[in-house]
Amino acid sequence: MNDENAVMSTADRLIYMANQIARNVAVMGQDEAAAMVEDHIRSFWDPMMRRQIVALAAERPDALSPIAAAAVGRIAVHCR
Amino acid sequence: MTFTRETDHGTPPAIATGKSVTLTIDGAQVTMPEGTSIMRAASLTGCSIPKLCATDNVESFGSCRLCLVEVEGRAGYPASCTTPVADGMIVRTQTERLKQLRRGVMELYISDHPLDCLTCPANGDCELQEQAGAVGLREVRYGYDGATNMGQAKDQSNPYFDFDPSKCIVCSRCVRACDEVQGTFALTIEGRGFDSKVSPSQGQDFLSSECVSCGACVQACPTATLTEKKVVEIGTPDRAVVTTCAYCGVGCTFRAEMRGEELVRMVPWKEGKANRGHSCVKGRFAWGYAQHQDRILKPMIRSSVTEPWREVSWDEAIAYTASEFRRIQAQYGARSVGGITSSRCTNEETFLVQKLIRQGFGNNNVDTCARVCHSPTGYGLKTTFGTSAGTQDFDSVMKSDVILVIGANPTDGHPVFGSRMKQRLRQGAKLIVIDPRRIDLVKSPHIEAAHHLPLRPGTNVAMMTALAHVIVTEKLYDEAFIRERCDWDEFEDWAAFVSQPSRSPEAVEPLTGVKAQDARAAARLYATGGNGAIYYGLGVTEHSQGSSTVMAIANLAMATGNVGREGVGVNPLRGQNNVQGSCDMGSFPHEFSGYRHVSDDAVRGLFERKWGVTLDAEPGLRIPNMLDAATEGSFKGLFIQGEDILQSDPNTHHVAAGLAAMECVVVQDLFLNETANYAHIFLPGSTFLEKDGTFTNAERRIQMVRKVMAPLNGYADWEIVQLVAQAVGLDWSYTHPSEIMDEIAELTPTFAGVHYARLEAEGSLQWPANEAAPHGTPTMHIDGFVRGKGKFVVTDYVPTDEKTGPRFPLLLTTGRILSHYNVGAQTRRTANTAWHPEDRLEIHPADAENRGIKDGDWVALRSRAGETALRALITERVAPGVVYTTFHHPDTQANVITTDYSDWATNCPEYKVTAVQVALSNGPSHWQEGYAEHSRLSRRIVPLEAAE
Amino acid sequence: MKRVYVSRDMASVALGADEIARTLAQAGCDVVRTGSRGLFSIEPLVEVEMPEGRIGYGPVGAADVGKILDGTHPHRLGDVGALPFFASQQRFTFARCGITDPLSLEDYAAHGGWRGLDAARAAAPQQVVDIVKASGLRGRGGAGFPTGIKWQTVLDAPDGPRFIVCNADEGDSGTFADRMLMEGDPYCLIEGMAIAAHAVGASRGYIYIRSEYPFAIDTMRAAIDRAAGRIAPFVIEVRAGAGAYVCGEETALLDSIEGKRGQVRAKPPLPALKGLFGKPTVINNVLSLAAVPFILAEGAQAYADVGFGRSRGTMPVQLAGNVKHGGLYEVGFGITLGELVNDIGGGTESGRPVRAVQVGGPLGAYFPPSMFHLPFDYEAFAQAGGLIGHAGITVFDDTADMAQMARFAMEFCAVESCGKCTPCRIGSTRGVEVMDRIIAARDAAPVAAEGAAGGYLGEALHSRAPSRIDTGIEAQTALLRDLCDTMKFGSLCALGGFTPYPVLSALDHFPEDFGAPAPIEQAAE
Amino acid sequence: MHSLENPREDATLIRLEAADALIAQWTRRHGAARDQLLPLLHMLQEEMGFVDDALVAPIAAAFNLSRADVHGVVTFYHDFRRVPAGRHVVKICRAESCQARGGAAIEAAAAERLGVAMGGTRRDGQVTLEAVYCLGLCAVGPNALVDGRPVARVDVGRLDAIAREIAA
Repeated sequence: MNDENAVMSTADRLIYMANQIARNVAVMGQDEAAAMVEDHIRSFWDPMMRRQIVALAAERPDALSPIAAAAVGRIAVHCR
Repeated sequence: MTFTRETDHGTPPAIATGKSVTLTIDGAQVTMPEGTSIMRAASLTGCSIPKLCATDNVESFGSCRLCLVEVEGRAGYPASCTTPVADGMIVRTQTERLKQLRRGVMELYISDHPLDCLTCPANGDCELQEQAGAVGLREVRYGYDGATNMGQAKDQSNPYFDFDPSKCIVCSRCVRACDEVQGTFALTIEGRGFDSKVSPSQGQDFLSSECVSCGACVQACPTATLTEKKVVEIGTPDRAVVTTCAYCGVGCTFRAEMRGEELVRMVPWKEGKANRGHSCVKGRFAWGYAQHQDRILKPMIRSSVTEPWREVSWDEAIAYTASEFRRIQAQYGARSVGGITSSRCTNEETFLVQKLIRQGFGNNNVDTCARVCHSPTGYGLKTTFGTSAGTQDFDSVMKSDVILVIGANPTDGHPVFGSRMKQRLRQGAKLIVIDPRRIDLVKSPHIEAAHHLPLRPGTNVAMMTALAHVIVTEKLYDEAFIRERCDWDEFEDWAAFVSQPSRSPEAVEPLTGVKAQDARAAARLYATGGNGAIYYGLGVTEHSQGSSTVMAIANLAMATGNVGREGVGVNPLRGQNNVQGSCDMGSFPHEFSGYRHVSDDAVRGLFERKWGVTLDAEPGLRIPNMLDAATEGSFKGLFIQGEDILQSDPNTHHVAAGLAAMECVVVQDLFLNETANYAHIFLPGSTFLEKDGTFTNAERRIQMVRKVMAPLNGYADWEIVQLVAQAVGLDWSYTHPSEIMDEIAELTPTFAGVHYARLEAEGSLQWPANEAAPHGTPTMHIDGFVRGKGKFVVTDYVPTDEKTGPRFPLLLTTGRILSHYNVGAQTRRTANTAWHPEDRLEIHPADAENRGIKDGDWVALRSRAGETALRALITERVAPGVVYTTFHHPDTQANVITTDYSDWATNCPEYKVTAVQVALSNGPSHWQEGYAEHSRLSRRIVPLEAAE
Repeated sequence: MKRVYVSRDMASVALGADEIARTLAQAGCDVVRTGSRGLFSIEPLVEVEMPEGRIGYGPVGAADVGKILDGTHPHRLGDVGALPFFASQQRFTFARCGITDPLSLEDYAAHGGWRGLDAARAAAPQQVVDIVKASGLRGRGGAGFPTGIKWQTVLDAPDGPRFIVCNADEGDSGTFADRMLMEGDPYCLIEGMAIAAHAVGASRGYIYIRSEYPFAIDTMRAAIDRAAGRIAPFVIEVRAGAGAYVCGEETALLDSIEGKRGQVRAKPPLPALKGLFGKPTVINNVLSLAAVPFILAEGAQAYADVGFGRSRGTMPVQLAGNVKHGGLYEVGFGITLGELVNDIGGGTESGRPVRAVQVGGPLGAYFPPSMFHLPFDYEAFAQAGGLIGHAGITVFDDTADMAQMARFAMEFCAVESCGKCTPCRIGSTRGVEVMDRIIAARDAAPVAAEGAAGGYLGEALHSRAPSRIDTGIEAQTALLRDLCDTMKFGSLCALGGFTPYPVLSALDHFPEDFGAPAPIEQAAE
Repeated sequence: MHSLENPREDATLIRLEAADALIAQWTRRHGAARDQLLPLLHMLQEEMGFVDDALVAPIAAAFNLSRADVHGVVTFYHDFRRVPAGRHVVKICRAESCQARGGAAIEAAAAERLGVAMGGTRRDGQVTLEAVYCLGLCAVGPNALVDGRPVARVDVGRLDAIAREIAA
């Protein structure tokens, strides 16, 4: 979010959400945290959001933090 | 149902000692708990002793002297209200001598009382009148020319009740109710002797006194001195129906006292286990919105939000709703529609809405307003304890020794429980308040927090971890409890984490702004002060780390062994009347009723068999994601029951954009709320007075809501949902909400024992209520945590991205005020506006001075998200650098300011932290004026006749 | 330099003692200010120290100083202690009062002070309580409850803080013993409280003194400062009242100390179990506590040897009102009312016949001389429809209008009612009104009482309508008796409960003042 | 729910500030437990002459009591004045022992000599005449308290002297 545009785009929001979850569980260490983020996204995100984040991870490889990226990577495997 | 007053035993029950004594009252042998008054003992055995100053919700006082009795072997005539029973005592309550004395006293009373019984509003409902008859008073020999307290002016300042001092008998019941029950101490007796007078504050009128208008005094008054204006206007009631309040999560039960079809007054029900006969200004008085002229009673539709509304028949509205949703699903796919359940509606109604979405629309796109309040509670407590709910009942607080309140303001937000807590504090329990604001509990008459930790908004996790640091490093934890009840390895991991020097109070002091020594003292007190209970509210959950804070709280309770018995626990103070229930009923997009994940095949199978459809195994969209999807173009239809997301959800621009992008928004509500400005179909809702059902309060207590009058709009809300369901082709055929509850019980193990017959018999039930707990569960996790071992979760402090800077140097936090509820849709339509006619911005004198702001000035409040304007209130309640406001008035639109940052785990919005700037302004902002115009246009209605 | 003694007692000062003391000091005397000896007909009194002892002169004025100092003043009394008024007393409690410098610790010790406390502290608390029990000491505030039993209750209360509270809210007209003791021998009270504190394990005490006693407040505060070390770790604090007679009632007094409206609490709980700040509390009158040092120093028996029936020890009787030799007279129980009024007091000051005496303050009964045979004893007075109270005797001569005195009793109750209970709150005001009707009817030409109109429904409904009221003497007297019955048995505390004593005793003994025929015969003698 | 928001005169404001300082000083020395309320009220009356209604709010705040609570206490005790007294205060005892010695006549004479009814303050503010119920000088009445100084055996001559003193 920047000062001029108060509303995040959906893509930005999904990336923000994934990274935010990752930041909050990062203290568990990379592997456990990635598993935790994966589990969280599976449990609480609707399928379309999951597909979008997988697509976003591919489009904008630097947007996701390493933990988030790892988690999304694992989701991608199951996402057809 | 005929009208009878609740039995008044005169004095409260004795404090249980386990011992009992046997005595003789009027020849009958009775056994009573030790410490019971003779008056109460007599009343319990069916023998009524005259009384005026005694009533059983305040301590005995012994002033009226009507209740004198004879006790064999004792000189004189002891007052039965102040004399406890004793073994072998022989009491006579009705002798000629006693009659003579009582008549003598009554003659004195009546010698200073008007003789206008026939025209008095309390005629027939007056204890003085009743007792005068009971003692056989036939004449008053003192004359009419003596000194008198009659002829004093009436005080009609309070919008709900009148004070007529001429009728006062100075029994002090009002004063004592204000002190003992409500804990406000707004009343006193002024002067002494014959000149003694009841005085609000310093002989002022009620409205300008310290009175908070809870009405306890009115309820306590035995005469017409304090009388509801409605009683004056309508007359005394002729029947009563017990029902449950539709305001906050305390869940007060009331006797709705009716005269014919008119509601005369709401009298808190003494048997009510949540409120124990008390209430607040909202529940007791602010129900006028139910008959307010703004209420919409006819269904309306329109094809575009720029058009005026067109009133239509119910048939047309329902058919149109069904056809629109079917059309959208056909055009955009099954997942293009969803619904929002209401935390103000009944369990049964909520259950039906989510059933409509899951069964009828075939997806899981259902969410509820708990998303924006206590979703982190659900997540955090489920993760740590295994149940998404508070651990205690409200009575538990009376056994607490240390009460820790964090991010809650019970005296404003949960006033009846706040009064309960104050009672316990006055008994000597210690209080710790963790809150950026100096809330009333920090210091108010007879209450003073042992520690107030005025932390900077957004630093809850750091604060709670610092407390844990002290408890762990000073070895104040309860090792035996942890070893027995929790996973020790997880505890060790957690202990190692919180013990890091960087987590200490000293290390986080620059961050939290809380002095390390205060934090240490508070931690020691909580850990070592006896039964420690934590109560928290939205100040915990509405943060980007809301879930972490909930888990940090749970960690603290487990570490100190403060879970699993009375007097302790982790207690979320739920905002709305049925927010607990709406969550229980499966309102979240990822779970069915009873908090079971939609991906669980066994659970889903159960529902599929019952409902005869295949259900979606994937979680649905949360509210903000629905709005996102709408802006993206994939989400097109939303059914909203009893919520006003435009006003209550964060970042109004975002909500408005999402709603505007949809093709069909259905709003089912009492009023044309703000969200309805973006709606295409309006289905008029019914009030809690007009339907049967149940609400579940913050203590998991399921209570009956009973219909006291026919729905003005024609249908109860559950019937409307059923009509829509039938129109979309579902075979629903409920004839009464009890059948819906039967279905809930069948499908939900924690509700297995909940049926209307059981609720009628028990009065209420706290879930889990099933075979294992046939009478419900007041205290949870007694023999072990629901999830097995209690789970310590490492909660790292991740600061919010919402940061102050040169452009936005202040932190805005938001909250509630006593006289208003939520977005004010109900309370703004009552006389409660007398106390809080507008939202104000609280600002510290230093910050105000820097900006040249004086008390009452219009100020512009700007954040990255938007700008609004309101008037300033200069106060030291807020710390420098922090500003505060409420969001009860749509004109203010505080949520124009709030951002769409949210809790990492649940997306609960970060209402409590917004970086803002405040500057003098001339009046409402451009946006506010534009919105007002939009609202006006959007609320145009073409009546049914004209439309045809 | 000549040593002279002049009382600093408030009564002495009111009579001009300060001026005399100033003049004596200007004349080069070493002026020692003492308490009052207790006989006000000889005050202002100056005692001059002579080789043969203290020689008193009184009453004297500042102009008399020269003649006093040269020994030629006609009001030379010689050894004051030898005057019959003093010689016939048994001064256990007031032994030092009037003799010593009230604030001199040396004086106090030299005159037997602290022996009681030392004896108490050498004994176990239970032993001290037992000694007080054995002495037969009963509460001197009026109720006469055995002091030792009260202490035992507090001693036996569960562990925790406890308090000693001294009731020095001496509001009864005709009484001034508390004031005199506090002004004249404050250490005696302090010692008594310290003994009580040792007996029940209290560490803090309060003396609640009415604000009408500024001298007593100042003297006690000064004395407490000086004696702090002697009684440590026990601590005493003075609290001043604020103009409320009802605070002499022990529970109202506790509420007043706690900073509340001085309203009477319902009992139970007893203050001994739940008193000040809800803690076990010994609450005793000044005279009860001040009697204790003697009992501990001289032994229970020495105290119990004196007295009458169940009333043991001495009582500092106060002779007041229209009496020739007014003052304080400490004597064993059992002396008759007549001896006190006529023999000790010397009859009225006006020289007219005694018409009535009120014993025990504004709540005490009026007795006619026909009852002067009554022995001063709790039980005897109770039986005669009166009370000893705080042992004040107010003498009235034959000009007294007893109906007006009955009216005043109601008026006083109305002025001082705390307003909590109905019989007192409304009854006292109605009592004044009824008395006004009786007096008006009495003073009017005697007419037959108006009958009630009766018969009309309206009047039945409005029984308070003036025409319905029977304002005749008989009806109003009957109403007065009914009202007194309601107040006596219905009131929460003694203020409303005992106000009927002066009213009914006046009515019973002096019916002629109430418009009724005089009693047929003056009984006795 | 509302606080008193009457615009205050400057003089009142100055008095309030003085009172705030006195209250703060008192609570620093004696604490703010409720049992210090009567001593504080005595001190304020001593220092300021009366307990202004406007002082109730700061007192209540200092003791953590409601204003109602403090108001109830102030109005219960007859000692506490809510309005200023005259420059001199004469109290005449009305109790029985003084009545037995001719007190009623003295009460009437005092009212006449001082030019003010019992319980009132003279129009010129020079003197307040009040009843008192017993000063404990019961053998030497009728008694009076003149600006705190006890005077016994009050007769018409003494009343004249008192009247002269007050006029001075």
